[in-house]
Formats: sequence, C-alpha cells, structure tokens
Amino acid sequence: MAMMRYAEALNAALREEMTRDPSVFMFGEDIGRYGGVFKVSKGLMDEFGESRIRDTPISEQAMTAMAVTAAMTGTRPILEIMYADFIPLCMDALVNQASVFGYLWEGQVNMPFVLRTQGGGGVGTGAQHAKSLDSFLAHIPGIKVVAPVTPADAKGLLKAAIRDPQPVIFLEHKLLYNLRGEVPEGDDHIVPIGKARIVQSGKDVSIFATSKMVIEAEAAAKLLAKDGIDAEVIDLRTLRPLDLASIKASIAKTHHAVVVNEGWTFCGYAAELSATIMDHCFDDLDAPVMRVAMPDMPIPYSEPLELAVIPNAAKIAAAARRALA
Amino acid sequence: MAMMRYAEALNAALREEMTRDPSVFMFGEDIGRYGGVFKVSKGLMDEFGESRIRDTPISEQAMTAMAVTAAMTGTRPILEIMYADFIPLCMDALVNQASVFGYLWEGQVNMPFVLRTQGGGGVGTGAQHAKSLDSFLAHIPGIKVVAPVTPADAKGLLKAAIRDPQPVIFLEHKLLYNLRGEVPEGDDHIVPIGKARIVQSGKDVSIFATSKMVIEAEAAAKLLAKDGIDAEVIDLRTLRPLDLASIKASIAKTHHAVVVNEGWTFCGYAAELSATIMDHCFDDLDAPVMRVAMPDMPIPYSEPLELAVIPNAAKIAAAARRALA
Amino acid sequence: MQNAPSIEEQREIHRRMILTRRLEEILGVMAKEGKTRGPLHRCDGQEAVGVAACMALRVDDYVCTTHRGHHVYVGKGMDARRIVAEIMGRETGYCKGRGGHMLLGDASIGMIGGNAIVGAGLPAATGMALSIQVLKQDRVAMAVFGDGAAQTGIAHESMNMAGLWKLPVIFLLENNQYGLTVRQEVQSPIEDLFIRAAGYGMPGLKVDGNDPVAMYQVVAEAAARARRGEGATLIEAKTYRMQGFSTSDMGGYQSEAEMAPWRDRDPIRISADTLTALIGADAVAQIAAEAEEEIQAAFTHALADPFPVYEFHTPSGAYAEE
Amino acid sequence: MQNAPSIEEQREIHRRMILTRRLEEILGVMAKEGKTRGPLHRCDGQEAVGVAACMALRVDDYVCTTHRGHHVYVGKGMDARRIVAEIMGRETGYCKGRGGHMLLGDASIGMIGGNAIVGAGLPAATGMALSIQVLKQDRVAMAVFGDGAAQTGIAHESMNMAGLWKLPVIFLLENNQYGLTVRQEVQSPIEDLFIRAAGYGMPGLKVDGNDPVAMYQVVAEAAARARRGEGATLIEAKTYRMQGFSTSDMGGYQSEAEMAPWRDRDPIRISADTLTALIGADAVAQIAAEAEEEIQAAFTHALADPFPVYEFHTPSGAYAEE
Ligand SMILES: Cc1ncc(C[n+]2csc(CCOP(=O)(O)OP(=O)(O)O)c2C)c(N)n1
Ligand SMILES: Cc1ncc(C[n+]2csc(CCOP(=O)(O)OP(=O)(O)O)c2C)c(N)n1
Ligand SMILES: [Mg+2]
Ligand SMILES: [Mg+2]
Repeated sequence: MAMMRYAEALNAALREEMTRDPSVFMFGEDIGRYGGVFKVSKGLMDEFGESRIRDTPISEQAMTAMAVTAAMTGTRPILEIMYADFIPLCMDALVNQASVFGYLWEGQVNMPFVLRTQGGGGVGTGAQHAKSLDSFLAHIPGIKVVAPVTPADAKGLLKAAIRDPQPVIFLEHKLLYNLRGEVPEGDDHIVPIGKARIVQSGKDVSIFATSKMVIEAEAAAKLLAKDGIDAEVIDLRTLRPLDLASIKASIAKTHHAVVVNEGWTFCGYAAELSATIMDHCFDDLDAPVMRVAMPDMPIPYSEPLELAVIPNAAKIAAAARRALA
Repeated sequence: MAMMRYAEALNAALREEMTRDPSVFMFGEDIGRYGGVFKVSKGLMDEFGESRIRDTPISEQAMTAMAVTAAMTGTRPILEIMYADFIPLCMDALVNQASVFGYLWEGQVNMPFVLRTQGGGGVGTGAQHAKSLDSFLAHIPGIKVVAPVTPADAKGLLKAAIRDPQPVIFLEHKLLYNLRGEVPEGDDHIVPIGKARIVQSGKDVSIFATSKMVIEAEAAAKLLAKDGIDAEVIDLRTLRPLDLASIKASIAKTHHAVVVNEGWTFCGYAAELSATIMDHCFDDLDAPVMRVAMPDMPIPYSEPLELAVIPNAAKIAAAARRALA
Repeated sequence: MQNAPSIEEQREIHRRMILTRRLEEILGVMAKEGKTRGPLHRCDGQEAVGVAACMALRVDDYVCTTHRGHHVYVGKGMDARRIVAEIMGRETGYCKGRGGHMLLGDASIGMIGGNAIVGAGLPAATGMALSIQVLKQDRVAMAVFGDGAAQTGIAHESMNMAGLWKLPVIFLLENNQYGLTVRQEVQSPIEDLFIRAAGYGMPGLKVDGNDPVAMYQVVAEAAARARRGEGATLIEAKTYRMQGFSTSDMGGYQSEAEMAPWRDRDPIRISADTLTALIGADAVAQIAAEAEEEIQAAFTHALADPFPVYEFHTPSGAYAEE
Repeated sequence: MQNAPSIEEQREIHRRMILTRRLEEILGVMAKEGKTRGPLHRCDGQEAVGVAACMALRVDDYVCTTHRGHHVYVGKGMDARRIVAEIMGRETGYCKGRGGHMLLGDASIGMIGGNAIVGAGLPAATGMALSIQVLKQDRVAMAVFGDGAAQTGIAHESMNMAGLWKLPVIFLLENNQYGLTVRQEVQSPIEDLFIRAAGYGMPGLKVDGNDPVAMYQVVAEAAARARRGEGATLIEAKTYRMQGFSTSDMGGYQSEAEMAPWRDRDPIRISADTLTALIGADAVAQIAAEAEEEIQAAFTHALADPFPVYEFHTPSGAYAEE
C-alpha cells in the first residue's frame, strides 16, 4: 500500500501497463512533454519515448477513429480526450465504428483501446468545459464505461481497462485528481469491470452514485445519519456493463432508492438507473426512485449560478428524505 | 383536406414556409437537383433557386454548426442530415454550440433552425444506416425534438418547427415516407410542439410510443383487443419538451404503462419515459412500466437477424400482457 | 517499367476485375428482380482502382474501403463465394450475415474493412498505420475513399497526422466524379483534389484510374516509399461511375454524352488489350471463362447456404453477468 | 497606402490594444491573488491581430473568436466594464455572468462571439457568411482562430464550403506558434498554414501579426474582396504568445531565447512608434493615460456590481408547460 493522489495512481497504472506490454501506447493533446494538463502522464514520454507517448494535433474526431483501428491491428491504444465536453467530437468513431465491428467481425478482431477523459463542474470552466455526458457513452453497445472515485479504484480499473479486449471509456473528474488514498502496489491490483462497490452499508435507503457524486453521497449519508437515517451508499464504478446484482440486493434490503449522476437529468444516466430499478425491483420499492442530477440547462459560469446547478450532498439528502417521507 | 404521402406533406410544408418567409432556406446533401434521397425537397430548387436550396458537400459537422450561426444572424435554416446515423457527426454543434448560446446570449439572439433527419431500421441498410439515436438528441438542453407519424402531423409539426425561435430536431423514419393520409391545406395548419396525440383511448393499459413505433403500437392494440384488453395508444409526437400532462392523465386512468422507442434500450429514450413515469406517476402504477426498445447491440443486416431486433407489435402486445399479468 | 506488374500479376488483376464486374452484374439483375436486400453500390468502370491497387500490396498490408468496395474486396483476395453469401445475408458470409455488402471484412488478409460512413476510411487506415509504426512493422495501410469523402473534416485530420508522423499509409482517392447524385464541382471548388497533399507535407499525384498498370505502379511506388519510412502519399485516381449511385438511385443526372467516352475506356477492355499483346487472345479469353465459372459457382453455393439464427450479442450488452 | 488605416483609426487601434493589454495585466495580477475564477487566456503580444483586424471591419460585420479573445472583444468595440463584469461573474456582464471570459458575445455590434471549442469559430463565421449571402447583404463575417484550430476537421469542411460558395468570410489564422503547450511543428508538418488556401480555391496570405497597420490593410482588402462578391480569404498572421497558455499553465516550455525577439516586437511599441511620428509623443502618451483611466474605472465599477441570482432556464427545459 502507498498513499497517493488520484492522478498519481493513474500515472502508476499507465507506467506499469506500458512496462508490462509493449503494445500499449498513448496519444492525446499535451500528454507528452507537458505530461497532460492534469499531469496524469507526467514523466512517461521520457520513460517510454515519443513513439509510445504522442503529443497530437487537436483532432479528436480522427484520433478516436484511429484508436479503433489501431486496436484492431495489434496495439492497445490509450487515447486522452482532455475534456468530456469534447466527447461529441468522438461520437461517430464510438457509435458507428467502435460499437459496430466487435459484433460484425466477431472472432476476426479484438478492440482493446481505452479512451480516458475527465468531466464535471464546479470550478468556473463554463458551459463548454464542465459537462458530464455519461449517458451518451453508456448508450453505446459494445463499449464499456467506468468511472472510479478512489485512487485505488483509479489504478485498478485503469489496469483492467487497458487489458480488456473491448473498448473502455475511462471517466475521470477534474475535482478528483488531488484526492489522496491508499493504493495497492504492483501488477496484480486489478479492479474488475462490472462490479459496484459498497461504500457504506445501511438499511433505510440506497444511494447509487457515480464518479465525484459518490463523495457527495457519502456526505449526504452523514447528514442523514444525524436524523437517524441509515443510508447505504453504493459507488457503481462501472456505468456499463452495470452491476445489476448489487442494485437488486441493496434495494431488496432498503426498499428505497436515490440515484445520483452529475449529467443532465432528461435522458441522463440517472434516468437509466431509475428505469433499471423499475424493470427489476418494482415490487421491492416502497417509494419512487429519486433522481438527483444536473437540471436540464447549460452550465453557467458565475459561481452562485454554477454551484446552484451541480448536484451535491444537500440535494441528495433531501431526495433521500423525500423517498422516506 | 387532401390525401398525401408523408413525404409529400413535408414537401408541402417546406414549400409553404419558404414562400411565406424569404429568410427560410435549406441545405443538405443531394437535396437540390435530385430533390433529396427520399424526395422530400423535390422541385424546390427549381422553385426557389440555388441560393435558398443548396446541395452541399459531405460535411455534416460544419453544416450543423453553420445552421446555428446562420440562425443567429437573421435566417431560418433547414438542414437535412440524410441518415440519423450521422447525428454523431452533428453532436458538437448541438451540445456545445446550439444548446449553449440560447441561454448565454438570451435576449441577444434567437436560434430558429430545423435539423431534419430520418432513422430507423427494417430494410437491410445495416448497422451504420438503421439506427434511432433519439436519446442523444433528447438529452440536450435548449433543443426541441419532434417525431411525427401521420402526414398531417408531418406537415403541421414541420411548419411549427420552422417558425419556432429555438433549434428543432425533426425526426422522420425511412418507412413512413410512403404512408398516406388526409392533410389539411394552407398556412394555418400548425401542430403545436409539446403536445401528444391520443391515437386511441382505452382503459386497461397506456402505450406511449414514438415515430414508426406508434404504428406498431396501434397494431399491438388490435392484438390486445382480441384478448379483451382495451389499450390506450398515445403518440408522443414531441420527444422534448415532453407532454407530461398527457402521460399523467393516461396513467391515472389505466394504471399500467408500456413505453416504446426504436432506439437502444440502455440510456435510451424509453428509459427516460420510464423514469419520468417513476417520478410523476408512481402511486398510480399497479405494475412496473414495461420498456420495449432495441436490444443493446448493433443492428444486423441479414433479414432474420434485423427483424428479430426491431421492436414490433407482437413485442409491444406481450409487454402489455406482462404489465397486466 | 519501374514497379510494373509482372505478367502473372496482370493476369490476376484482369481475372479479379472480371470477377468484380460479373459479381455486380449478377447482383444488379437480382436487385431488379427484388432478390437482394438493401441498396447495392456498384463500381462498374472503377474496377482497376480497387483491384490493381490491392494487387500492388502484400497480403499482410492493411486495406479499408467504402460502401462501394466490391473491387477492393475481390482485389485484396477475398473469396467470391463468401462475399456473395454475406451480401445475401447468409451464415457463411464473411460477417455471418451481420454486416451486409457495405461492411465486409477479412482480417486474415488485412481487409479491415468496408465502411458506410463517408470519410471513415481515412482515420481507419491512419490508425492502422499508427499501429504499424508503434510496432515497428514493415506493413503498409491503404484507405480507398471517394471524392465526396475528401470533403469531410476527418479526412483533413487524418492526412495531417499521417503527414506529421510520416505514417506508412496510402490515401487512394477514387475520384469517380460524383458524390451520390452531385458532381464533384458541386462539392469542392477545385478540380484536382490531390493538390491538397501539399498542405500535409506529403506527395500528391494523379493517375488514370482506368489503367490497371498505371494504378499498380503508383500504388507500388507509394508502398515502397512508406516501407522506406518516408511516410504517406495521396493518390488521386481519375475514373468514372458507370452504374449510378446505387440500386436505389432513381438516376436521371448522368448524361449519355458524359458517359460514352468513359465506356470506351472500360478498364477491363484496356487490360484485355494489354494482356492480349502479352499472352494472346486465347489465354485472355480463358481467364474470362474461368472467372465466369468461379462467379457462377459462388452464387450457386452461396444461395444454397443457410440464413443465420438470431442470438443476442452478450459482449455488446448493458448488464454485467450475474 | 491602399486600405491603410487613417490616423484616427490608428489612434483608436492603439487605444484598444492598450485597453486589452491592461485588462489582461490586471486580470493576471488578480488571478495570482486568487481573485478570479476558472482559467484565463491572455493574448499579450497578439493584440494587433484582434484589434486591427476588427477595426478594419464595419460595426455591422460579424466576428467570432476563441477562448483567447480579449483583443477581439475590445477590438470589435465591446465595453471594458461589461467585459470585466462578465469575467468577474456579475449580473451586469455581457452574458449576465452565465458565459465567462471564453464565451462573451454582443450581437448588437456583430460580436458572435467567443468560443471555447477549438475550431468552432470557422463554421460559425462560415454560417454567418451563408446567412449574409442568402439575405443578399453586404456584410462580411470573420473568424479569428489559432494554429491549433487549423488542424481540426471542421476547419477543412468550413473552408471548403466557403471557397465553393464564394462566401463573404475572412479566415484569420492567428499563428502564435503554440497550441496549448506544444509548438506548431508538433501539430502540423508544414510551417506556413496559409498555403492550404489553394486547396479551397481561395487566396491565402501571410502577414506580420505584430504590425497593426499591416494587419489592418490585409483584413480591409479581404473584406473589400468579400463585399465585391469574390469570396473568402485565408490570412495567416504570424505572432507569438507571451504569457503562456492560461493562468493555469505550469509553463516551463517557452524559452527566454525564443521569447526575447518577440518581446522586442511588441505590437503596442510598434504602434506607439508609428503614431509618435504622426501625432507626436504627447498625444500618444495621452492615449495611454486615457486608456488607463478607462480600464481602472471598468474594474472599479464591475467589481461593485452584483452577482446574478440563479433561476432555472425554462426554454432549455425538458417538459412542456402544463
Ligand atoms: C458521413 C456520411 N454522410 C453521408 C452519407 C450518405 N452517402 C453515402 S455515399 C455518399 C456519397 C459518397 O461520395 P464519394 O465519397 O465520392 O463515394 P462514391 O459513392 O462516389 O464511391 C453519401 C453522401 C454517408 N454514408 N456518410
Ligand atoms: C475541440 C477542443 N479540443 C481541445 C481543447 C483544449 N484546448 C483549448 S485551447 C487549446 C489549444 C488551442 O491552440 P490554438 O488554436 O493555436 O489557440 P491558442 O491557444 O494558441 O490561441 C486546446 C488544445 C478545446 N478547447 N477544444
Ligand atoms: Mg465519388
Ligand atoms: Mg496557437
């Protein structure tokens, strides 16, 4: 175990996997000499050279499509997209390329690439640099989507993603990079894709959250505890494929659910969680599932406006109280 | 009233609005001389000239962004995107441009553009030409999304969309163009955006459907009627902003709901319908909302495979029976 | 002649061009009879571009093509029977009937693959070339794409990166003068698209797309350059689309006057003339006869093959196994 | 000199460049003190590009810019106080605090607008030019964009359509030699990006981006061309970024050796010298003094302005009014 920042845990995973497998390489904007705007790839160009760590032009659309075919021809590309807000530029490569060929050419090719990006708001980056577009990504067949919150999961899930035979979108959050935590060392620390994590177990209400919202959910649980409400907090970790078993088990116990995601509400990822619970847990529910997500409007810049739209502990706690009322 | 094909109704709406307002113009691939691959703009180039009806290069990404700013500077552009499968190429312009400036520059600009496209499967066009990506579009703040099924609604909603001050995505379906129906003539036939249509009222179960799935829902209702099940079929017509009042009213009456959309299931539009019903109608529900949508995999080409994945009347009827079981 | 095809290669180019032509002619007839499914995009008159270009590459080189890719499929060495089976939606097709005629692939011979998103072939080949460079292989990747595709943004991004990194890739622009129903001048203000290569620091050149020998030579030279580590090349092959955009094209915009001179320059006729001078008329006739036999057998067998049975594709699914 | 700025215009260019410089210097200090929010992108050393180019256009011409747009905002005539108010997130800002420094707009003077998606300005201006052409107006649209933006696909699609339709648009490529932290040669294999204009059938030219008079002239000429119906122009202004990528840039990659010669060619110094010869040192000093007063007042007032109060934006919402 070592105490590390989230960004350092990612860096360690990249270094270990690139050392372990010469077919792994990285490309993206400013990831080389500069080490990435969030310093996740710091030092890697010096260590692995300019062929395996590439600074690129600003060409998200082509780069994503290139990751798809590079992955089908023997390498394991890791593409960094600087902000999740630029994911729309990657959509054709994901929806019409990556999604399709794993099925059409099954048995002929694998597609082991990882697309790392970071989203989320709270620091005044404005409407084009603060979004969480999770539902766009989780809607795409054949593509896995993970979103670790702890440094340990950041490392373990990134290693799992790099070794996975399918495309994996790896969602980071700009407010998580400096988070510190214990991280297991060495090659064998792999966190399986498709398994949720029980952050704290409770009996009254289940709070299912993703990415930084897990931290807000933990804070909400503390607020609820003050009122004697015993909340179970579950970090989904993988958005697709979803760990349905963990969701069912928790709701069977608590009979109340709050779903939290930082993306927009309508057709957002929280909507799918609500619908999945409707499909599989209806009879266990004593109250409707409560959605806590971004209001359906662009993200404003000014502090009082931005902080008003982003989901937080208070909103989550209020939703839990509504569920239990 | 005149009997017309769906494509002819759209053509009439375009002709009337272009005649009425010289700031309306159209651009898109093969829409001019050829009249569009589905012949929706047939004859319009001869009538309105090459400045207002433009054949374009294959540049969906820039064209969508151009529609945004053309709309902000005094024109009412209508952009045709040949297949909904190419919507991923338009996403940056929609999510990072169109969605944002209506809020940021409120009071300074309007954004009256229409993006017409067509989606859906069933005729062997394959994984890259048969998708319904409704949930991508309905997730975007500030953008309206409509999907008419009847020729009358096609005309009335297109006219409403062209006159709307906000961006409107107009979703057609490749299997609807030859559908015939009575269409009111003249300028005053406007179908308001945001209002659902009760196709047939019933008391046992509510079937909410979009686009061509409305026709499958009607067929399902006939199948159900044979078993004495009285289904209410509602054509949502507008995917965003959603007519919540009609949904609530119907479920208050039937206490059972089936939601149908041709897009993928996970994070799909049907998921939002299920979640919206969870949010607003939970106490009225006697059974979980049943989702009928595309299985979460790419659309295959071969007939037996493609027909197996596309939602149809039989699947809808089965879902209704499960809801009532 | 430098990089010229051997006589053996010319025979094979000729044979594959005839296979392609006959494949499409038969499909065209079946389409009229309503026996095919979905639109079919024929490359009649363009066979030399796909066939000769692929013949100039190694089997382990990578190639990708467009919605109009029959000549590339056959040119790269795919089996006619399994091509027909895929187009007819059979279990024995290259994609088990999942793909259809626009999306065929055969990774075992570097055919990855067809693509129905216009422009998608350029980053696809660029990504393969990136993989080749990272793995320090001596392979080459080639994208065959159209004049319409040349106007897509992704073409620009791809060629810029290919030029920047000196990637072993060949951009083969098949200029058949039409993007769907509109002529190239309605899509771009310049006539010779290859001049854009200068903006990407790579050589650009023009070739007669209806001359198989010329096609073979320029592609062979570009491949040699790429293998020498000198990077990408943009080749514009001038040709013409003889059979309309697709089987669903209502036509009416390609005039006979425009088409006549191209019909006279049929690439199969041109290669037949060249070959006759080299191996004699009988040998050339025999190539045609053998090709005819092969294509007839391909249809007979493929049409007897079974349709696939639907199964949900679990790896694409949204829920983890429990 | 043809299309040369009048003395009055040169005074105004000088004044607006100083306003921009001081605006950013003050913001830079406040950023260090933690008094600003989010990253700020300064254009120190590039003021002539945005200011002189905008001054060469009419008030009713359209302009859009990037994340690094202070010189364009001020150059187009936006009010310093409301710019500062927006950057400080106040209700009185151009976007009521909703936009922030990368997304300012003032449609009343054709400033539509800032854009933080790299490359987005090219189709934006092209779309405005399309609107101008459809409405048969004699306006011009201009996109100011960077060397990094020139590598995006959307730049290619936009310039192709602008060239094809002879749209009244000016593509002003502000080559400050860096895209974020990497030099241009890491992003593109060619040094002079303006040569790509040939691929779009439009004139392309290079200009000294630190010389306000030269900047004004080339833009004025391109605007005249556009108004004559002769279409688009690509102008590459060579300049240099003096203050790093943004306030969150950790730096360390721009060497003093690289920067020194550019510091000597400070556009404000160059314009001061030219102007001194024309109107004398005192008049030039007075311009600076007035600009300083204006900018100080802008900050004083803006900082006293109220923050906005949050309200849900109904027109963006997902449900119809009941
Ligand atoms: C991104 C995208 N836009 C539009 C289409 C529809 N479409 C299919 S082929 C085609 C024309 C392509 O022209 P070109 O690239 O010259 O290829 P050709 O058909 O001439 O072989 C169009 C517009 C598409 N498949 N993909
Ligand atoms: C599509 C997109 N990709 C990446 C970014 C992140 N980013 C912001 S500015 C920038 C560099 C832009 O370089 P250039 O166009 O030369 O403008 P400059 O900063 O030099 O003014 C990058 C990569 C972005 N905002 N948008
Ligand atoms: Mg073509
Ligand atoms: Mg730059």
